[in-house]
Amino acid sequence: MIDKTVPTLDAAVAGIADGSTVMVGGFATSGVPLELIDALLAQGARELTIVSNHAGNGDTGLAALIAAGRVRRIVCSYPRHKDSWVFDRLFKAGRIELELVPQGTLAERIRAAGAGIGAFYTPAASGTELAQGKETRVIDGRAHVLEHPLHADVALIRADRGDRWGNLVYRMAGRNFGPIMATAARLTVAQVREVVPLGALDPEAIVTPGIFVARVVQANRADADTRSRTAA
Amino acid sequence: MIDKTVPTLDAAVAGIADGSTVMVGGFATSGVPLELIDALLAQGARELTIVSNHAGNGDTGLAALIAAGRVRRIVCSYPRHKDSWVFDRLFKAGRIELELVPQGTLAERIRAAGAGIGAFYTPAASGTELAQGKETRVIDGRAHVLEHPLHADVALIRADRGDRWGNLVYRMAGRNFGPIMATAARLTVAQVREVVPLGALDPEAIVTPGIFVARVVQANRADADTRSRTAA
Amino acid sequence: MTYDRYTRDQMASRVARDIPACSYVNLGIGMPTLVGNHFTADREVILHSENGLLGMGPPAAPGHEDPDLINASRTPVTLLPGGAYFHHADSFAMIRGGHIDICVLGAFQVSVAGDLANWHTGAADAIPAVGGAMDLAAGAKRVYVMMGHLTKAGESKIVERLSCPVTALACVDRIYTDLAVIDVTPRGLVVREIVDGLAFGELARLTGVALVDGRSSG
Amino acid sequence: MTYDRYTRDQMASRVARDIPACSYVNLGIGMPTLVGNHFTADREVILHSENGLLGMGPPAAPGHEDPDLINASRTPVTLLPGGAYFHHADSFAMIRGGHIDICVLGAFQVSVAGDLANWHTGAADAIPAVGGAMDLAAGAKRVYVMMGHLTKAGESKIVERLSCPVTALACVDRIYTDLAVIDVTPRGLVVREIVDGLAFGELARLTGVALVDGRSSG
Repeated sequence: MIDKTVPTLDAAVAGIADGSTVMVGGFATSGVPLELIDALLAQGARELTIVSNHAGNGDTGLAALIAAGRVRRIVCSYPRHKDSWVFDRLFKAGRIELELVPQGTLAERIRAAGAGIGAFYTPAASGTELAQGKETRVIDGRAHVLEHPLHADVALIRADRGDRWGNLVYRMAGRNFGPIMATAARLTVAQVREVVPLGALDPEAIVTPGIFVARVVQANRADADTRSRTAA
Repeated sequence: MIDKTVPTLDAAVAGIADGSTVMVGGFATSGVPLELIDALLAQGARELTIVSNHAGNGDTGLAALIAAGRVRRIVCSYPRHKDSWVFDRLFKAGRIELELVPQGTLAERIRAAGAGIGAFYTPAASGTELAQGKETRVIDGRAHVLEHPLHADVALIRADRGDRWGNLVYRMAGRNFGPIMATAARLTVAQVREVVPLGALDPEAIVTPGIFVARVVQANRADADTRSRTAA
Repeated sequence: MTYDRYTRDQMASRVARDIPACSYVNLGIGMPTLVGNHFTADREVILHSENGLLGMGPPAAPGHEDPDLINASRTPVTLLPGGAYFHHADSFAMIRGGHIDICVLGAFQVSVAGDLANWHTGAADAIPAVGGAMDLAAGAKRVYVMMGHLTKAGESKIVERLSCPVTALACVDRIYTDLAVIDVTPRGLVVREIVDGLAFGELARLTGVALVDGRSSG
Repeated sequence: MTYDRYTRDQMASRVARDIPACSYVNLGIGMPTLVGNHFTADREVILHSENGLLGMGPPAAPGHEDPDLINASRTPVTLLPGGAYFHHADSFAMIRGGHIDICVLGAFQVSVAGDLANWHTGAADAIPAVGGAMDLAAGAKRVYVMMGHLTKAGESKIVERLSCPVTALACVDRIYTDLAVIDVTPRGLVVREIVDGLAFGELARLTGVALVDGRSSG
């Protein structure tokens, strides 16, 4: 029997190796797998490359992981924010590398990795600093930039509900990068508000089919202070 | 007020010009916009290029349109079937052109058109007849073929329910090419089993957001013999 | 000669007036979000937010904020009946695929050719952040810019050539400033409207690039 | 020397036995669909159909067919609890992206290098149709072929070089025929199993290409 649920957050992040590329879902306050990031911090993996839209805010979550010196490099679209002081400090000190990617190109590169696309041409960033050194091509009279897929070893995402096959549905704008990151990583770990019985999710409304998910762990916001708990 | 519903099938296909490229959704018996195809036949547009997975089956729908000599060229993955006699006859007589595209490449080229991707590299068809004359590139040690987007003037698709903003949900495997064709055409026309009030579709489960849809017409299978009827 | 600059709300109202009913519109971070306050419900302008919303409604009422329902500026918002959620690749497919009718963006500079600079001041110690700016500028059918006409130092933000890093080339269709409304056209920058009390010649002097007076042509 | 060829059902059962529990599997049009009859429910092999189904169940019971619920072979089917529907681009993203563990395909020919021909006989008057064959052959993690060992004319379908048009190069991992089970490996074609009563030498003679006897190594 397929059962992708794992009982604890520790089990959910077990085996993530030093040097891994880890995608982290979420956009600002929405859809952030905060409990999984905390578990990764406790797990101890180092020299990570993080792929995420932001570079951490405040002092928790991704910012805490960065502050602990675990992140060597970050690939994101929007690192700067009024509360991105942790990243700002390390970046200015030359202690973290940044690959800045336009948000739509970031999303499409992640999708391309999951979809087995070798590379693609996009008009975004054409003629800008962010296209420097990249191959370009004029298609239908318009300049395009060649972009390559972004693969990951691990994706940490947050969904609303999940089942033992790994099927997921999200909540509102919390969906954001979760569905595409799930397709692009060798090991996708989803924290969900609720594990539901197989068949409880409407097959017309499943956003991430279980084929993309390796581990599902129940983690409620209310339980953010206890990293280990049993899945339903 | 936005109201994309139109009262009749005739109104749904009004203005489709001779020489148009028309995408037609459906896979075998599922999700075929049969009533819209019948309406297009009655509407009279000629010299069409059809983009569809099949080239018509039996004597109805796409096969009838082809039999009436309206189709100059077809782009599809699977024209041959035991009941594809209409296409077979015209193809062997040299009266219809065929561009054969692997099914996944067909889907991705349609998606690329909708997503503004200038071109993409896929490993599918590499080293085969269907890649002849196409640019190739080795990426990460693997041969890839460069493929270009497939745009259309019109998409005719079938969904299950729709609202006046053009939001759509589908039914089972009837979804197939509908959601991607909707994004790739300048004029997307959806026939639905039922028009529902705005807000009746779950925003978490809408498959095609209304931005991709220009016209929605109610057409029940039971009404296939009457081409004109009033939307609810 | 005395004149009052347009306030930010006047600018937002002016932009809103130019957006046809039933348009699909993305409002960029900062000043452009104010435009959303000036649509009347009967016009049904449908707002897109690149973090995965179509049919975005007004900001959430105090006490009804939901951390999972925010716009791209991180403001808690609402969703209208008829709205939909989708993931980031689908959201930017809408943008890149040319499905957004109008995008309203803030800017540091716009050139006479319609080149846009709005993602990075270019300052050596600034941490760069781009977000969706390049995708929006390259992808929307029409790009409108909202910005102050002059920098705090009094320099024109409408320039012959950008000195700030480029966001996208030849993408801006119309510029709304606190002094004027200006179209970017093949025959140059055409002034459509100037604040009361400011003469065309003075606007041209402040701007420092060639302007065409297009006010008579509507 | 007498031997009985494997029946189609025996072949299907043999393939099913090699598919680990919890695998994601696509069964191609024709003979491979028979494999689906040989999974037991407790193993939870999850079937993918490229027309947009994951978690496909058995064929629909007579009288319960639904034209909107068919597999890629156009057979009315069912969906298991836990199954999901998706569109064609997402479906082929699963295939092309390497998410399908095993794909079982029919074939006209397989070469010693694992090149596959299964979409077109190459006959001049044949109407070509490719469907998802090229995407599946190029995308699945492992490609298994099920076919008769010999053509009706008695020629081997396992060949040094394909004479039929290529579907994908170097893609086949294992071949199941009515005479044998053969792995495609860097050291050549390795025979894992032969029908009772057929000697290795006779199989090699019928096949006409170099074969390695790998039966002792399991």
